[in-house]
Amino acid sequence: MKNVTPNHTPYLEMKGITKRFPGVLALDNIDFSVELGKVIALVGENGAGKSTLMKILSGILTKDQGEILIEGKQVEIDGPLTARNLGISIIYQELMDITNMNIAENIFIGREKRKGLFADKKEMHEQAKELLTRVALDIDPQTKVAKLSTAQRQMIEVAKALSVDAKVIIMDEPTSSLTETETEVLFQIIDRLKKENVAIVFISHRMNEITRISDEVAVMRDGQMVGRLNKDEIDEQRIISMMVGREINDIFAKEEAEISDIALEVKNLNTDFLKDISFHVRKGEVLGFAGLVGAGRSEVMRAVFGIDKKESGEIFIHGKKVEIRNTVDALNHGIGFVPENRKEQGLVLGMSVRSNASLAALNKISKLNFIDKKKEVELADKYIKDFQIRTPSREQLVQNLSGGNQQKVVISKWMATKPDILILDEPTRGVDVGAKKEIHLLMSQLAKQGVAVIMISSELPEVIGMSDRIVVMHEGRIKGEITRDNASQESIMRTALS
Amino acid sequence: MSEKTNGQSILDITRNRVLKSSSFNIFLVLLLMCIAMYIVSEPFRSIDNVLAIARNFSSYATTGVGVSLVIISGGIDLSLGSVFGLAGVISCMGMVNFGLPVFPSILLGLAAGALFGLFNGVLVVKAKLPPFIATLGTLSIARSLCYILTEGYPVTGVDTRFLFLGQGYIAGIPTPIWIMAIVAVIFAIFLNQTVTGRRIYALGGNEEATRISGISVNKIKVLTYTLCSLLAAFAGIITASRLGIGQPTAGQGFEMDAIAAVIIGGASLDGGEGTVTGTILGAAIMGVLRNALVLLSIKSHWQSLIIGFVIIIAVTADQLKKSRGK
Amino acid sequence: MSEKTNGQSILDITRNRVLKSSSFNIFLVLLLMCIAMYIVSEPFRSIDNVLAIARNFSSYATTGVGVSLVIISGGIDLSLGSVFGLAGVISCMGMVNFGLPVFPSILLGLAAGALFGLFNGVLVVKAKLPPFIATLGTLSIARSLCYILTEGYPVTGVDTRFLFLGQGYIAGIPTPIWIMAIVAVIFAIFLNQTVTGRRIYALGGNEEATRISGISVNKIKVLTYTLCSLLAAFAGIITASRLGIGQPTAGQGFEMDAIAAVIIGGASLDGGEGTVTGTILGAAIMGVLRNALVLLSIKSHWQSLIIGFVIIIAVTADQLKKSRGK
Amino acid sequence: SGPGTEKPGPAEPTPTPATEPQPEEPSGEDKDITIAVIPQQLGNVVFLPAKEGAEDAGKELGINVEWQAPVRADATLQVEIIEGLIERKVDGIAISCAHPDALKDTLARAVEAGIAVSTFDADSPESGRIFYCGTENYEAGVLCGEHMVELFKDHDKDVIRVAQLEGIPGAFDITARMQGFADAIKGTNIEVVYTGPCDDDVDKAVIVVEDYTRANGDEIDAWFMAGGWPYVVGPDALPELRKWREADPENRKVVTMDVFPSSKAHFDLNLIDVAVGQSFYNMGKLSVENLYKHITGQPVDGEEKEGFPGLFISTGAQIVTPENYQTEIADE
Ligand SMILES: Nc1ncnc2c1ncn2[C@@H]1O[C@H](COP(=O)(O)OP(=O)(O)OP(=O)(O)O)[C@@H](O)[C@H]1O
Ligand SMILES: Nc1ncnc2c1ncn2[C@@H]1O[C@H](COP(=O)(O)OP(=O)(O)OP(=O)(O)O)[C@@H](O)[C@H]1O
Ligand SMILES: [Mg+2]
Ligand SMILES: [Mg+2]
Repeated sequence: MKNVTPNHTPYLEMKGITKRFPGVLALDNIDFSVELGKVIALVGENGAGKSTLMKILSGILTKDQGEILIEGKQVEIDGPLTARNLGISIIYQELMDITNMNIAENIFIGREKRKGLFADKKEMHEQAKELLTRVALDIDPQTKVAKLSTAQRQMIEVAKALSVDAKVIIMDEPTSSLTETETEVLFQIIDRLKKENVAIVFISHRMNEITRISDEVAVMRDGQMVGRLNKDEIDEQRIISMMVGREINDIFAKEEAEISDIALEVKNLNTDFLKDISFHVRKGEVLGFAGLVGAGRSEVMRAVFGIDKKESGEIFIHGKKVEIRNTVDALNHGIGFVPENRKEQGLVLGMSVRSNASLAALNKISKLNFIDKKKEVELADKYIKDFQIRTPSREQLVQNLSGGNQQKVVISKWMATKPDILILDEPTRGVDVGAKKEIHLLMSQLAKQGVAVIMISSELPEVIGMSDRIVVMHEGRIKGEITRDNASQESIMRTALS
Repeated sequence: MSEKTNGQSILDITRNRVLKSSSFNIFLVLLLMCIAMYIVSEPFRSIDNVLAIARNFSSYATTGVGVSLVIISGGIDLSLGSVFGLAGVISCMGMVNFGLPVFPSILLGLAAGALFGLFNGVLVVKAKLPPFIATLGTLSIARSLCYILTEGYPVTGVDTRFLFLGQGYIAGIPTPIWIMAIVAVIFAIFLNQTVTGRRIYALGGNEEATRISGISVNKIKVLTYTLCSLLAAFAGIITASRLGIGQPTAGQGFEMDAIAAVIIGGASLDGGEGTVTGTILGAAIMGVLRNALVLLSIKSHWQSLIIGFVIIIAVTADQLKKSRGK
Repeated sequence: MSEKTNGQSILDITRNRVLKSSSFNIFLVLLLMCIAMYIVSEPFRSIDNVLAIARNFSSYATTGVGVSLVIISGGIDLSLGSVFGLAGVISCMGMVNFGLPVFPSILLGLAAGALFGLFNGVLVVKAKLPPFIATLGTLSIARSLCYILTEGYPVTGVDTRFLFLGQGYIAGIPTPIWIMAIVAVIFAIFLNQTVTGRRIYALGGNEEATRISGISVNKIKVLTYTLCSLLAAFAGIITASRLGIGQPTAGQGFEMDAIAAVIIGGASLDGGEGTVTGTILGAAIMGVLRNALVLLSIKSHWQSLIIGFVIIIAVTADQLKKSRGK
Repeated sequence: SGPGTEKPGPAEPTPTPATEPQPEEPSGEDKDITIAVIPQQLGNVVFLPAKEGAEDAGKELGINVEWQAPVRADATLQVEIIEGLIERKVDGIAISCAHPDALKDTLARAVEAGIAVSTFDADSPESGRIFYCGTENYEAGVLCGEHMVELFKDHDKDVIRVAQLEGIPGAFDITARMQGFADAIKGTNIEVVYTGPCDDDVDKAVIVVEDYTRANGDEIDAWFMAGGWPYVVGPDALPELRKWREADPENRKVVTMDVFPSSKAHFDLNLIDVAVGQSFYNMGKLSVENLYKHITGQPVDGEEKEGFPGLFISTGAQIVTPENYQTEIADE
């Protein structure tokens, strides 16, 4: 394999790409290339520049320097339309769907099937249906996207990418909000695409996925390309050390903590989707929630945290029955909640890292309603340091941070409230291995300090690696509970589908 | 789910569509108002009165359809009241001052309107002004032009054939109502069935996503502002024809009524939502309400109070129904 | 990189802060206008004229500060013109009809304003009405109350001590200017230094994320509407005092001017953006402009045209600078 | 001098003309004199003849006449304009006041600053202005009421029901007219049964009049238009009102304020019984002429009235009826 590359022109080549944002050199003279019929994984820490590179390729951002060649010929990509006409299709890291429109319309937006001036709704409906089958979604294409769960929306994005006759498909962390099952579906799709001689750029922070499907791995660090591994060189530890410049072992940094009294107990919770949910979590315990897409795990936590209405059900905190009517009650009862969708639910994108980090804990750093700016700055700096948030300053607007760094800001926000019970919905979504380990470490430490931790994760190894106990959900119900000793991918799947 | 659809009878589908349609609640509100008026006021029942109501609200409705486009796309247009006035003035001046025949005069008024819309659009997409400010600016400018062109005097002495547009009847129904109906049908089809129409919704729903789909967001924006001003101009010309004069002050404050009709009709100022049907119903509610105030001889001091409450109650009812539906 | 900041001199930081401050561009626009007027118009230069301008725009500015709160939080308030009028009427009636002393009468007017704000807030958070509709409703209702309470007649014969608020001077500077300044300082501190102020920005930036941060979004909304109406009422009372009468028609169309000032000052109707300084500057621009039109003997018919263009150019300049900064 | 004021009109401002324009140019051509005329609102058609009158007078006298109209009918906007004029030290201001009390203090300041101030159409008696030129709105309303009584004096119906059209509710001038009307019909069998507001908008006026007439035409005997909005348009635009009137011209009467050129067409069809016009042209013309006289030190034409501060220049009321309209209304 190795000897093929040098003396033949790759299908698509990026040479000397440089991109600067105010205060950040996001890409520094990057060379990158893709081959038809192969999957190349692009890896790197949060903020390394992966998305930026791909956005340049897909015409969303313009490069400052460098050139792009297709089959050796230079091309000018000046917009998304040009990129698409050149056969480049992209699934963005952040959901780019239009929630007030239906699935079929989302899939074909910008490339509508037409009959003259008119939209050929029937044709689009038919084709959308086919595409949905390909991504294993059994939903009416007429459904509004707003009604779908995050994972379903992500799969719609996949379907959208497939609907283009693309030569190159870029997937920027497509699996971050998918559970194993859909990830499996996606991999099958990728295999098929490979056979159809499509080139695929695959970005992910999940090492097992990378080792599984990539033919090559390109590693970025701090805006530079630090190396490229061929199929036979791909090895988890090797990739990680190239990414972060050091070894990282034992990502699931689970430590033993003393598990004591029940901190939070939920009894017979019902909503219009959830049926009879009961569970508890103890101080010092990490309780995992596993389930397939749309199992309703997020909904449980939203109801507990007072975001969604409960039809019935009781909540006990430290043995006392409490009413949580809204998020203020939840916060006052010492609950913290890292939501699953950072852009929509986690962050005020137009505000600085500092303001976001302190938002939930303002009461703690204020006197007579006046914010103690010094304390606020200390708070922000502490988390920027602790979580190694890559930002030019604490005053940077979070909308300018890379996805993973944004996630770290959300977690900072909740750490700052010093919660007794911390709910984390997909806490490591889009977070690089280094930071992931930090977050896991943090969970362990919190548990040790007596915090009750609830973690929803769609990454089964993470659930298994981190939880003391795992609640398995399916279609709005709790299907069972698995102890740490019995936890395995098979046991979880079995429980879910029982 | 879509398989199920095939099994259902056409009747079921229609019923479902109507019930689920976002305009249904607001239709109920209108119906309720009409029933109440039917019971308490005898003059309300006459066909003449119904036609008069429809003719009166047709100018809000016609303009409202244009505003819907802008609002659905996530913008707003405050200039339309002035454009409404300006178009009326210019059309009349076409006949009176420039000696043009009726039809070219109407075209002249429409062109002036479209030009203003284009200007709004360009300010929004090129100068990147917030639509509120851009159209507030043109609101002032267009109104000033009305005064400058006419020196403040109403333009009188128009060709009597021009009056057909506002005062005429076709098959016993006033022309403005026909025009409103035609505009409504055309734009309902435009919004729902054409590619451009759907893109307007997409733009209002998520501008960023729409842009990166390779759609020229700017073109769509310019189009919506142009169409909005065009329809406002059309309504202004019809009103000028109805009154038989081109008034430089016509349409002052009109924008608020037209926007209100659109929002009562279920559109959201955040964009992405709204229908032509809703807008027409919203305008109709305002029309029936105004008529009711006159028919019931409500004291003028109390009229605004009632208008305020009815607006609030109508939209609250709509909201409650909607949120229950969710 | 955050370490670098520590190395910079205080001077650098301050300079940077001023230059980067979102209000700086709009300040430049104002400055330019003033310089131009200073050169061409002799009467513009008198202290009296400057004070008159400031007193005239102080009512827009004072109200504008309130509207900023609402707009930053992502809402809008159209009712403020009516609340402005109603508060003036009620304060005057307090003295004239109910025989209250001056201070309680002022409180009465303020209370009426606050109550309307509360009502707006409740309509928005409880009935879940779009702010545009809720406040359009209360716009009508408050205006109607003005007419009903006064039977349409201005309220005259107020206590002469009341006139101090609008006509008095403190240290040679008109009272309304002092009030504007105090309101501005208080609310600038409120928005920038307090927890609640920060939450208002957060709410406007992302309502969902703010709610999930354990913040009572509803309380903040109600608060912003209440404060907005309170300040509009205050401005209305000051204006009543300046004119010495409570006019039931006062403040008609006032909302658009106040909102325009806020948006010229750099706030965005999408929420999350805006400053008190910007609002004051925005109001000042409008004030200087209106004064300039009179001083330069601009023909009435042309005035709106010039206002429209200046608004557009001012904000365009601001936008261009901003986007170049990015 | 007028009783009841500390600052008698003619006495105070004399120093100004003495110090400024008078020494150089005793009378006649004086390009340096500027008189600003301020109506209540830019968009109100009734003020257009006043503008013409003022400008004609300006041309004849060879002085500058400046029309400064606020965009909305709002006392604060008028105040702002006057303040600017004070800074400019214009020589004269003629204003139709949005409200007498609201403008009192600002006008007084203008007087203090040596500006010759007069009012027209709507007065502010306590402002220290030199004279008021026009027909009181209240008086005009009384005239309308008296004509209404006259029109129905031979009718034997128990109650005569009148519908009334107003502008922006609470607007001072219109309210005064309606009050005058109400006072004039007090004690008769005439009764106002309805008042519809049109917000000074011609379109709304037409809609209100038409809707009400269609619905309740049989219930009413007369219309009183407190402002002439409906007669800005042609008769064709008011089919219901026309039908109503033509069905029984003997027993259905219309009295309206304001006379416009466009009113003629309505008289042609015998649709109006009495139109009371306030000669705005004369108001504009006489205001400017007399301000000029005052500024140049000549005596102002005008009468003193008991209890009326300053001088009163009557422009009279123009009473237009089907008998005299041919001569009273100039062709358009
Ligand atoms: N619009 C922007 N303005 C300023 N800085 C930006 C902007 N977009 C990206 N950056 C910066 O560029 C760098 C690269 O970001 P990029 O999103 O490409 O990272 P990434 O490798 O995709 O990270 P992740 O794994 O977290 O998604 C980061 O430091 C980020 O903060
Ligand atoms: N088959 C389905 N079709 C449509 N909607 C579904 C389906 N299954 C679940 N949902 C919706 O998904 C939501 C539950 O998703 P939730 O986010 O709570 O699940 P989750 O277990 O957290 O999974 P995810 O990984 O998608 O976040 C509910 O609102 C439900 O209406
Ligand atoms: Mg990325
Ligand atoms: Mg979830």
